[in-house]
Amino acid sequence: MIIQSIWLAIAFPLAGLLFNGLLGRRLGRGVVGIVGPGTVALAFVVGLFAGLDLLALPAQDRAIVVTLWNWISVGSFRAGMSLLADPLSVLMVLVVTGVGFLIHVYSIGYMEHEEDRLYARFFTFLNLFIVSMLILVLADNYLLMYVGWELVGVCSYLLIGFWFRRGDDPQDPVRLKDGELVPVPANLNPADSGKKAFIVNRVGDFGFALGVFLIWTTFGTLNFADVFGAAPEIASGTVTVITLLLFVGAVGKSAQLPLYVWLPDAMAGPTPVSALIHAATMVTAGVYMVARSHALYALAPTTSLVVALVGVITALYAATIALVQTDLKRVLAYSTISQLGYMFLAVGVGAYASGMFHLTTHAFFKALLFLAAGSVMHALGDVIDIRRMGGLRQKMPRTYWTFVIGALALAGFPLTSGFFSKDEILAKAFEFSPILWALGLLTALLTGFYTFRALFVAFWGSARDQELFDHAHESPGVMTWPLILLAGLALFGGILGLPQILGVDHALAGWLHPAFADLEGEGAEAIHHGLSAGLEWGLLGLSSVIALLGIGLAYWFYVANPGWPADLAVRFKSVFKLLVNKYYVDDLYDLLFVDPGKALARFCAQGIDNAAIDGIIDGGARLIVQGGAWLGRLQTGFIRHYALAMFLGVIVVVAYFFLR
Amino acid sequence: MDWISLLLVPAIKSLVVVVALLTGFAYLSYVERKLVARFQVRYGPNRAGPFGILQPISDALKMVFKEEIVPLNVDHVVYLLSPALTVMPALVIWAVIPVSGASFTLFGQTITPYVSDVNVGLLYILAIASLATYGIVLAGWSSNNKYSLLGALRTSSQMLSYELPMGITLVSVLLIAGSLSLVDIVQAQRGVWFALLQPIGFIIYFICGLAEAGRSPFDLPETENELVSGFATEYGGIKFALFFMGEYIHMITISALATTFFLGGWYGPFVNQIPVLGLVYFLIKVAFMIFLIVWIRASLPRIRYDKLMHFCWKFLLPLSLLNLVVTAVVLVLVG
Amino acid sequence: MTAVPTSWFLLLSAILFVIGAGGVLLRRNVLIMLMSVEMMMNAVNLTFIALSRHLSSLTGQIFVFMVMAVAAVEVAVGLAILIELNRLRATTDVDDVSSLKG
Amino acid sequence: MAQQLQQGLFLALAGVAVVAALGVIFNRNAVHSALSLLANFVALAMLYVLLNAQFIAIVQVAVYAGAIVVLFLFVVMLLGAGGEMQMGGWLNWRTAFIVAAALVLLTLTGTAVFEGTINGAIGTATPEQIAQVGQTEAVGTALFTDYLLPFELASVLLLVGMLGAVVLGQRWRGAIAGRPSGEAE
Repeated sequence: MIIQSIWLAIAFPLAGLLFNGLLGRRLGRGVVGIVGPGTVALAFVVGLFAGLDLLALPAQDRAIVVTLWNWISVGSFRAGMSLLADPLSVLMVLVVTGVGFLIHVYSIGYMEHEEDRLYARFFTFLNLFIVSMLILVLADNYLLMYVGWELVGVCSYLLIGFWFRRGDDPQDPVRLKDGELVPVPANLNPADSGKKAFIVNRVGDFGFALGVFLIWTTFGTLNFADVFGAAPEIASGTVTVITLLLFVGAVGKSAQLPLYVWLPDAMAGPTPVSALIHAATMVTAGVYMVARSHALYALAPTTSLVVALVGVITALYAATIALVQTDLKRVLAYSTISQLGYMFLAVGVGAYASGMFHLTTHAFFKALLFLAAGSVMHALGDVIDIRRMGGLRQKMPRTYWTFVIGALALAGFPLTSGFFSKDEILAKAFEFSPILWALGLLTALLTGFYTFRALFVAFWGSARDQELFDHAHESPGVMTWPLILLAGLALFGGILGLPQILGVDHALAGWLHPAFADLEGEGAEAIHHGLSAGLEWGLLGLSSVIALLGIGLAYWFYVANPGWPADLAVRFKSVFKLLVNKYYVDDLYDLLFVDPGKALARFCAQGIDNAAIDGIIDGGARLIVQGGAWLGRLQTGFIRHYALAMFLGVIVVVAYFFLR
Repeated sequence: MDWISLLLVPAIKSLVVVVALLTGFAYLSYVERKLVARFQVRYGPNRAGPFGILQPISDALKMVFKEEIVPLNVDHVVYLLSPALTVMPALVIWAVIPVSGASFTLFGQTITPYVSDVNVGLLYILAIASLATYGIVLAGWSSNNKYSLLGALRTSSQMLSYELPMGITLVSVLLIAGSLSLVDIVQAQRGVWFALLQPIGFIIYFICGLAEAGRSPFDLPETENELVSGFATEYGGIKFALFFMGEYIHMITISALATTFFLGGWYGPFVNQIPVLGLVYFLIKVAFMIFLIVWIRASLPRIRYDKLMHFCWKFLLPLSLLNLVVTAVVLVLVG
Repeated sequence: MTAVPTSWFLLLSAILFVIGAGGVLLRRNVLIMLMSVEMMMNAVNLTFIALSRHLSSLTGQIFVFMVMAVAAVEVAVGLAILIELNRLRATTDVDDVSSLKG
Repeated sequence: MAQQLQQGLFLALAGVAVVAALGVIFNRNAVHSALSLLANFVALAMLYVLLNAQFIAIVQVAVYAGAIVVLFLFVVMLLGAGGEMQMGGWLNWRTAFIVAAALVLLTLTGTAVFEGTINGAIGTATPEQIAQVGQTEAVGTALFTDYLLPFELASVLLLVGMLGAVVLGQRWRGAIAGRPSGEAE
């Protein structure tokens, strides 16, 4: 059974990583472009067969632990280098390697202008990311998961800062109708963005690490199965603290309030990276972790409530910011934050399968959207400001149509994949609390609006920057084919989880059921809503209407009446400024953390290091120099003087023995 | 009673050895001249006495009665000391060479066929041999003459260099014999001569012996065509005779040592039945070695100085080390 | 049993040592100084050998052996330095080599 | 009889050694100093024989007389330092001080030698015992068993010393920047 060899899924990209990292520079981009995506494809095939193997097993046995070797064994502490293959992790493997493969292929075209050295490096990093992410999702204990967790953070840092030589990207201010200029915060340069992502992630990782420590002291093991098995006997307060700490990690990694700030700036990295890491896979690690730890979260209703609240507030919050962004990738970035909020809403209300479902469909359509945005950037020479685009649908039809499909899925247009997954979450939220549902629905409205705002501004209308427009061209096949494939997935991915009322089984929930079976039927509930059929139809219809309403509003504002948005901006100038400046959260953080941090560092460097420590050392050195200068007078340079001193010493020693 | 065996007997024995060597030196010069002449199809000395047999005596008289000339600006003491320093080591080595296997009794004293049998005999020989350099170095320096100094430096570096492979070769002999005493070494060759067990060692020793004694083809110290007469340039009369004597006695010593170390010393057929044969065998072997040396002098041209040194450091020394290692390994394997 | 008392050797050793030390202190020629150092070592060696006999122990002789090895190395390196010094400064006088001073 | 003989021998050798030692330090000519040193070493070697240490005596001759003094002589000749040397003013306060210090040391050690007793563990290497196994074997056994590590270290030291001497003695024909080459010739 290939599932026993699930480690191959990690080994293939690892081999590719080593190959590209060590030899890629010499062998040229042709080989690199085959090895990079090829190894990921092999990993995908491994995952596929592992999934088939799982299906062949009886439902209660669908969790295979493959122990490669004993990693750490200190005292009673055991951590195996062992992998857990169950429906949940295999689903993640398929998503990561599947989407990852398409993005790898896309990168061949996207990175074609880079020099050979950077080209090889890029694929090396991408493979490293795939490896790290697979370690994260396949780990069977919290320690190994933490390793993967940190590794993906490192990859994120490396890839955001891939173009670390580039400077800050200044943004044109928004000219309001009354002539006032609203300055748009500049995008950070890639190097700083990478640092920001890494440092903000560290805050979350710190919480995660504390959670792992607490698990260790509480349970005496880090193994998933053991921890979950022992969880019901533990005091609920402890479990709440553990889950909250773990959730802090998830907040950092999955860019939720208040640690979301790094994700928009992470767009400084190459677009495939944004698609793969900062939309489809890495940022969902938090969701995966919560789903993986569902046994703990199910025991901590307080935490679950916090998770759901954070999720829904983040969703709404990010959606509002996305309304006014002028940077195409940033619109998508905020939408990612928003959609991640949905996922947390889902796992918060206990609908883990729904969260995973949305994770999967989101991976499809958000990767698609980013790649399409990348295609546009590629065509326009890295221009990302939607205010300089326009009319691109004639120039790049394939990109346009795939973007449309992605946008529809994101907006929750009926029968697209996003529609089903989002609706399922909303239904679960409604079941939990209508307030959450209402907030989610509002977010859905905003989602439809900002998505199609970007679409209409970028692709419709007439060219705003004629020179740029003339320059534009459709991307090569190696880039558009992944788009088309992803578009297919985004469009039809919904069949993985058609709602029960349509008379079909919820395929994904059925698949995941063994992983969530310990929740006493809660996994099953993902299929059988506690809602009546009529209510469910109603919610479904309402969702459809909201989505269409959002899209319609966008059409009304940006196609039918292009002047309206500007009018609105003037009318609600303060709100507009607030949104453009992202609620001044970054400035707040600068004020609260960054500036004091810098001041402290300056103090340490100048006050402590330069003055105190160097003072002690310099003083000591000066003392020795002075003493040396004094003692040096004894060094006459005449050997006979030294010999005489020795001779007198001999006399003294002899005299001592004599007189003793 | 005690002092007879302690002082008188060794003194007499030493005297005998010295007299024998002096005579040997005198007639060795005669023999060499004769032999070389024969090799060159000449007659050699044939005027003084029958077959010129009194030639050495007349030579000696000539040397003794020559005027003593001490050049200006030499270092007097050292200048006069160095000829004696040259002869001395060659003579002193004979203190430990056993010339026969059998002791005999005379006037109630047991007379052993050697002056002394010290248990560090081989080391003693090496130590004394290393002193042979002094006479030459000092002679060269004290003469206050460039040729002399160059000749002396050449000689001494030649002797120091060739001492190394020689010593290492003798260590191989020592390994087989298991003793530093020369008597023991000879007795260890009762069955098989070490020349057969150590053919390479024997050849190395012989070559080094030639170089040590400054014999052709290694007679660089006295290359007339380059250095006039090397370290002996400023010497004449009896002092030159001493250098001459030193070289010839050195030759005899080298031969005697070769006999002792490699050719079985006094051993030969019937030596157990007739002990006095031991001395005869010993002398025959020494004579044979001397003949070899003269033969080589008559046959081989002189080697260039740098080649001489390269030959020693780059060939003989590694070879002797290899020989030593092989010997040691074989000994360990054989037991 | 011992014909010559150990103390005689020790005294001789002391005398030789002091003479050697005097040579090091009084002479300015590096060569003579090195020779004097050798002489001092030899004086110490004599003490070792005398005490080795006195105490019936071979350790003294072994020690002398090691001292000889060190002395050989010292002379080799010392004279090499001396030659190099002579190349650089054309002198063997230690007082001409006093640039290493405080 | 033998005792007087040995004592007489000791006194003679001691006299030679002291005179030679004085010769080393008071000779104006470095070659004469070296020759005095040779005499000193040989006298000491004979004293070693008197002390029943024949092996060390022979090694003394081989190493000191056969190698070290020859090396000295070589260097003296190489440097042309054999000529008369300026002895400088002898009668100054420094010399007087040194002589006084030397006398103090001598007095101290002399008194110690004659007043003190030697206390030490008596070993097993009695003359009879040594005579039984042989001088060389006794030293060799000690050298290769109890003192193997120092012995090996000494061999390493000799190797290092040899390399050092070779490197120092090398002529640097401009091979290394900053090394004087021309002026040394």
